[in-house]
Amino acid sequence: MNFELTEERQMLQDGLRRYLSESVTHEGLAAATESEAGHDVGLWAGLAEMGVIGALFSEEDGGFGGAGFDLSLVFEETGRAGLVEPLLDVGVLSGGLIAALGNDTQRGLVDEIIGGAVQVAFAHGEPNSRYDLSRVEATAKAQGDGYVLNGRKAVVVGAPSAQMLIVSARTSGNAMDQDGISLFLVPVGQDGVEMRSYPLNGGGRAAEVTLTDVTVGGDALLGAEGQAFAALEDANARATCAIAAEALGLMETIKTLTTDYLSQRKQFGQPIGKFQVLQHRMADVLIEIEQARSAVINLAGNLDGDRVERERHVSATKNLIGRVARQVVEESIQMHGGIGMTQEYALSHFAKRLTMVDHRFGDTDFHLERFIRLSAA
Amino acid sequence: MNFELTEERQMLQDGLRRYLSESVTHEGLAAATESEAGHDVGLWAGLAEMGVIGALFSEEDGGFGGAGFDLSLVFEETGRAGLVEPLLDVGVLSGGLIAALGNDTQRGLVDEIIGGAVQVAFAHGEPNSRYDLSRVEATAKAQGDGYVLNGRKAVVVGAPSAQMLIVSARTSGNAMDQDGISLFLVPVGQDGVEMRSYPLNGGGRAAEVTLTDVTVGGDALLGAEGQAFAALEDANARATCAIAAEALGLMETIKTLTTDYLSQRKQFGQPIGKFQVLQHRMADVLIEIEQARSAVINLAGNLDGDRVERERHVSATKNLIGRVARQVVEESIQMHGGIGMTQEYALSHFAKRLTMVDHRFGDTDFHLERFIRLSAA
Amino acid sequence: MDLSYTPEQLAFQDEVRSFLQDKLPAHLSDKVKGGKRLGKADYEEWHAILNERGWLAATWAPEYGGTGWDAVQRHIFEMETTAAGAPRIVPFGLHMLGPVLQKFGNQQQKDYWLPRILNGDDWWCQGYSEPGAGSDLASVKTTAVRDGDHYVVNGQKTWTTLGQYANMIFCLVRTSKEGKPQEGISFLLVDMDTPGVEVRPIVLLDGEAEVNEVWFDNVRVPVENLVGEENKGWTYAKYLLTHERTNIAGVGFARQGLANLRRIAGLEQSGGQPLIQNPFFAGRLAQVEIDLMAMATTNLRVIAAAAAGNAPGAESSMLKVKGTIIRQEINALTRQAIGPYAAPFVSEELEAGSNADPVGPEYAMAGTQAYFNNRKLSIYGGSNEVQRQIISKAILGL
Amino acid sequence: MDLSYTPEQLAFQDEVRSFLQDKLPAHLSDKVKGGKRLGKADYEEWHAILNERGWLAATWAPEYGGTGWDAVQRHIFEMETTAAGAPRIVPFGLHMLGPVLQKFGNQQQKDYWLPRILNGDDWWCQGYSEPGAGSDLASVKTTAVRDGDHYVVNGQKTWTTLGQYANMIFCLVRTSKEGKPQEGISFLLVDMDTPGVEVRPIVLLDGEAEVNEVWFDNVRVPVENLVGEENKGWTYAKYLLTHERTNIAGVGFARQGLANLRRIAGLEQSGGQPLIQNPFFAGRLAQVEIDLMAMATTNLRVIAAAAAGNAPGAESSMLKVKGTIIRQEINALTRQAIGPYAAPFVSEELEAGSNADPVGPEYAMAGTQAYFNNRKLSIYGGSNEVQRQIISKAILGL
Repeated sequence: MNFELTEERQMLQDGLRRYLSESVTHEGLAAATESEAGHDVGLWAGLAEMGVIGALFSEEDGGFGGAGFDLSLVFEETGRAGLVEPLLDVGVLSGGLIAALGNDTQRGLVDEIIGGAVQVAFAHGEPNSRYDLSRVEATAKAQGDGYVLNGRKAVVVGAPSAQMLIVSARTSGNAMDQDGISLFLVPVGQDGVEMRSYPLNGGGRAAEVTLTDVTVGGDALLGAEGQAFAALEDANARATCAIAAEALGLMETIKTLTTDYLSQRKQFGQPIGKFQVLQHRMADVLIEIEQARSAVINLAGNLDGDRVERERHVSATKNLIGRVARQVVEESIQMHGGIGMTQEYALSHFAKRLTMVDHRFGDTDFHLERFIRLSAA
Repeated sequence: MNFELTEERQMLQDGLRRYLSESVTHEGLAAATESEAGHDVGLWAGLAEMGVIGALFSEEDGGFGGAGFDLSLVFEETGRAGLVEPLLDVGVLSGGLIAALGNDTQRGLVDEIIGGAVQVAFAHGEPNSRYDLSRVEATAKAQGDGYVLNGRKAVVVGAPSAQMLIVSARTSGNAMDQDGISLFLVPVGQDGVEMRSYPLNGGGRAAEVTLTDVTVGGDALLGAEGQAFAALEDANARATCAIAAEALGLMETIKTLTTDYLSQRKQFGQPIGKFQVLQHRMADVLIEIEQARSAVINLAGNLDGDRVERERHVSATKNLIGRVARQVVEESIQMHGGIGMTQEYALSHFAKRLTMVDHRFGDTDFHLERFIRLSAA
Repeated sequence: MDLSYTPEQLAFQDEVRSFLQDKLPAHLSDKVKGGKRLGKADYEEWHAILNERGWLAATWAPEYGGTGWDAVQRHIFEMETTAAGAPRIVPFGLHMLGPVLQKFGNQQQKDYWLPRILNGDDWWCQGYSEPGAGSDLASVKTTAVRDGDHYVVNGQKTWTTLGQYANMIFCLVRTSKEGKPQEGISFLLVDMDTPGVEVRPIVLLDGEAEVNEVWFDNVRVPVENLVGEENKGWTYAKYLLTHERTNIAGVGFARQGLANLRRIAGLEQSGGQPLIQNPFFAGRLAQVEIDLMAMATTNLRVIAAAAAGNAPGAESSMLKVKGTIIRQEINALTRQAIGPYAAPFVSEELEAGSNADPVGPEYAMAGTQAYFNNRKLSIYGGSNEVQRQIISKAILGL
Repeated sequence: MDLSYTPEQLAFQDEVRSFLQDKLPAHLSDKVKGGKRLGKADYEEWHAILNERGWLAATWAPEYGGTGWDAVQRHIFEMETTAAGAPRIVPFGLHMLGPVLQKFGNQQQKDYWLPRILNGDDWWCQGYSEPGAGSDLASVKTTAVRDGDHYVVNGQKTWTTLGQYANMIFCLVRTSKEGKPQEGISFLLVDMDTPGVEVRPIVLLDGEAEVNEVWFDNVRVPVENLVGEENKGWTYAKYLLTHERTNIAGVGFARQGLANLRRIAGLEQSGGQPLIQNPFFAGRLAQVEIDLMAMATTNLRVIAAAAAGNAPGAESSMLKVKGTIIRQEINALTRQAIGPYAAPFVSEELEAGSNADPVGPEYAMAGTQAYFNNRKLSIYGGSNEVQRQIISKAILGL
């Protein structure tokens, strides 16, 4: 039993924290969100150079990490900084899927991702799929050696800055079936791919992607036809670990902003942190942030366990993170008062980003229900 | 729109409050609970004499009240006093059922109940029925002109002091069917009726009742054979109104005990009510008690409405009362500290009695689910 | 005890309903129901319609052009207008300044300003809060120094709602530094076209610039714009705040929000069934509906007491806290119901008159931003912490 | 980062498990699992079994007969004994007085008292709290006045757990009224057979008389029973409190309670299906299980830090608060699960050795009374309010 970071991870953490605290600014985040691509080219290059993208991949995949505790370390730091780059989408989701399913040629993309040269976005969710991982209505019909793709993909985070998409589409079965889902590598410039880019609450950009008779070759297929679900679930587990860790980092920064504010801001002649009511509510917030930290550790430590145990932890952690996130957001804004609601003050960015964590990979209730189902199994 | 009591009700409230504050003592409640009958003969006679039992019945049934606001008035006062007499069981449940279903002969019992001469307990719940009103497994088989009853009845409140029982038993259908439930008047001394009497958390007594080949005549049947469910549901709605009002009264007394304690008790050199944390938590408790009062008013005012609207209010009110009760109990004990846990101090009686409200006529979750079902209908 | 309206009240309710059916423009109620932002012209249009009918000033005495309604009538009017999707009445002139002028203004001030409020000649805003003061309103730092026939005003106000539309602002200013903080405050009316007044928008986390900072740099205000006596402004300020708390429970808003939430949860699909059929979601929705049923009755009890002439005390603080909790819970559930489409943030979609094709379902953007925007409910108008303090003081007296 | 035990720790776990399998008497674990009340003989029997194995004093140094275990070993021992249904170790002599004597007692005191604790020659109880003091421990009013070779003690202690079994009590007494309240306190050992000591039971709302008042009327205590220096008792008292907080999170109890709850919810039927399949109930149960999963890891993090030599600060307060909330929620859900049979209150059913036929299901009585009894968890050992104060002080420093 050991909760200390290895020396290498400690160095990565220190370096990353220093780099982000020097490079990420409130204005820069807003500018990236305003830009059509929704990301900051310099920051991305910096992350690649530091090996941060590589830390998300195992050595056999060309990286130098890839374990649950690597993910949690990196994303806690990006969360602390409020980073809006699509690191989770490109690194954990798309990169992870290519590493898991790709043939030798396709796996070449992993090196390009690690090096920062290429961004691949993961176009999976659809307007009606909500959080149901197997709900895929986009279709891929075999045609000659290749396929013709049709469908709509919703809120594809990172798509506006990506050169390539992984598109999930159904080669067989019905909308909710786990069997019959296939993945395809599709360049964004491909004929029939249309994108509508927009900014996101909490920063960064996504796009609605429409696929109209998009023709791809057989070499675009990632993994075996119709058999993508297990890899999807695995990528989803890793992404949940990453976003939970990011949420933890966001909470840590909100905690610092709030305790600083409570100590400095005076009202009725004394620091408002002298008011016992705020002290106790802050104590409850701190307790819950420790719970969130433990939940992240639990998931990170069980990412490589057997499926049911891993997925129970996915749902337990995401449920707990969702509850704590709401409490942290609402209490921190309330304790700040009016200033906490202004866009100019840093809290608003962190609070919005943290709120949005519940809107990806299943919300609090979705995972509570899932946890019950998995526990009964 | 009018939230004032009529002059008559105001007089009843004043008189009852005065009578109970003079007659009910912590020691008397404990003694009644310890006694085999579980009630105080003198108090019961006093209530009858004041017309309190009669206030639970309409004029056409020989009473002088019987509306929802009469029930809520009486039971708020018995709750305030922490009374443990089986007034709800004898007056609202049994008396109400006899008044609703009885033939002329049987309805003579109502006068005796109002006069305080007779107590009838309602033996309906069973070891497996939990809160399901139609779950009746006890059986009544026709034999000659009469019936033979068999079965077990659970937690029959007021049975130890009753001379007569109303027993629900199935004359047809399966365990959960609404059709096929019949009610019978059975003297407690009847052959085959066995009773095990015991005290209750929060005071008073109940009994487990076992019926073994109990033979009753056809004149024991209350209402039409197999058709009791509608009357059961109606009686249950009125009983829920009564117990909700009782809960409100219990809350009011706990509020007084707690605010007094906060004002008087000193710690760290000042009244503990000076601690802002306790002030705010007490404010939340007060808000919720006002919510509870409104919920009781809502139910009392809708007791004579159409069935779905009435039952929606039954479930809404019982759900809200259950939640508030838990908060009031737990916060009041916590704010009192150790003293709040001692049996000697009055709070313990009120807190236990209030806790037990959630264990009759359906708990918080039972009614939340039922409210959803009724709202969707 | 009687939960139903009297025949007279029912008749009044009918009257309001048919008025709304006839006179409320669909383009306004569409915006309100769709959660779009309303512009100055929208508010002015609705004010004018109400004024024509004599229903604009519900809290004013008839002698000043008010309705003379009792608390129950005002409640009925609020419920009906909210349910119909009418724009809210901008409160600064009508609910705040008007009552203060009627009680404390001199005859000239009443004769001049009150008709202008009704006719929409002036758009008033509120100069109460200052940076760093929060709920501590008595810590006014903006100064007004007498100089001949004028006061010279210097300082800064903040959280000035809709100040960007206003030509007039009523302000708390410090005219004396002696005694307790409450004692040197005066109540001053300032023309915002006077040189030295500057309005700067504050963008909130939902992207909206509804509130403002207002700066005063040697602004010269004629002494006839002083309301009541110099240094007695705190009394008028507190009187105003009691009027701010009209409809403090927000029952109508909550009901409208709940209906919208129910609609959204019927449209969203989760696990192959409508979200509203998911037991957890249905449970949360039912819970808040049950709370609202009780709170609506608490509200009626307070209104009935007010109609009978009893001044509400801690009850209005209770309504504020519980009303806020309920509305914010409805906002949170709405955000939750929206699902992944809560993420897109296309501010233009919310602009009145925008024809932008929504990114997700039409309700997504407004529902999500309402969650963020309504965090303010528990902060402004006396934060919920301040309300709890009032409640505990009333019962504990400590 | 590694969530699993080392091979050595796993081996130790096995050792504890087989010891429990061999040596824990079934009649004791049956009582514990059934929620029956344990008597003096039960505790003494279990203490003796542990003492024979050398495992009684987990927090003592080996030189005094302790185990010398590190924090992880102590945790493993606690988890295993709780899971097996072993009686708890009565903490007053072993976890409270023992460490104080070892650190602050003189040689004679160590030589005399420590072996007697291990051998069960004395049953100690705690004289800390006084009526009206609550969490304000420094407001000690019980006096000890020096008279020759004795102190004469007068006053009253309260909440003395299991004082009815005790022959010895360690007390905080006031030996000086000068300076701050903390400065005049001494730490005294009192033989309860001395004339003037009286023990009176306090019945709690679950009907149990586990705690007592202890009265002192001119009780003469030999001066050699003073621990450490006169007027320095506050230092020793605080040291003792840090040891009281062993196993503060109560993870083992919570797990046991959750397993029991799951069992009950599988047996109870609602609407024709097991209660555990009811979505609301299943949701509440899952929620607390998820909280417990996280809290268990928080606990391990604190233990790992302690094993590495770091003194826990506000973390143990966090564990106290969250651990309490979780256990009380499990208690509340258990009471809820029991349904109508929560009402009967037949105190005899809970007595060890009672063969009373239970009124309802065998779990009903114990489950309901545990809800009432465990309200104490958030009150004693430093109330949760005191813990929150410690936490906020640590981070805000105000």
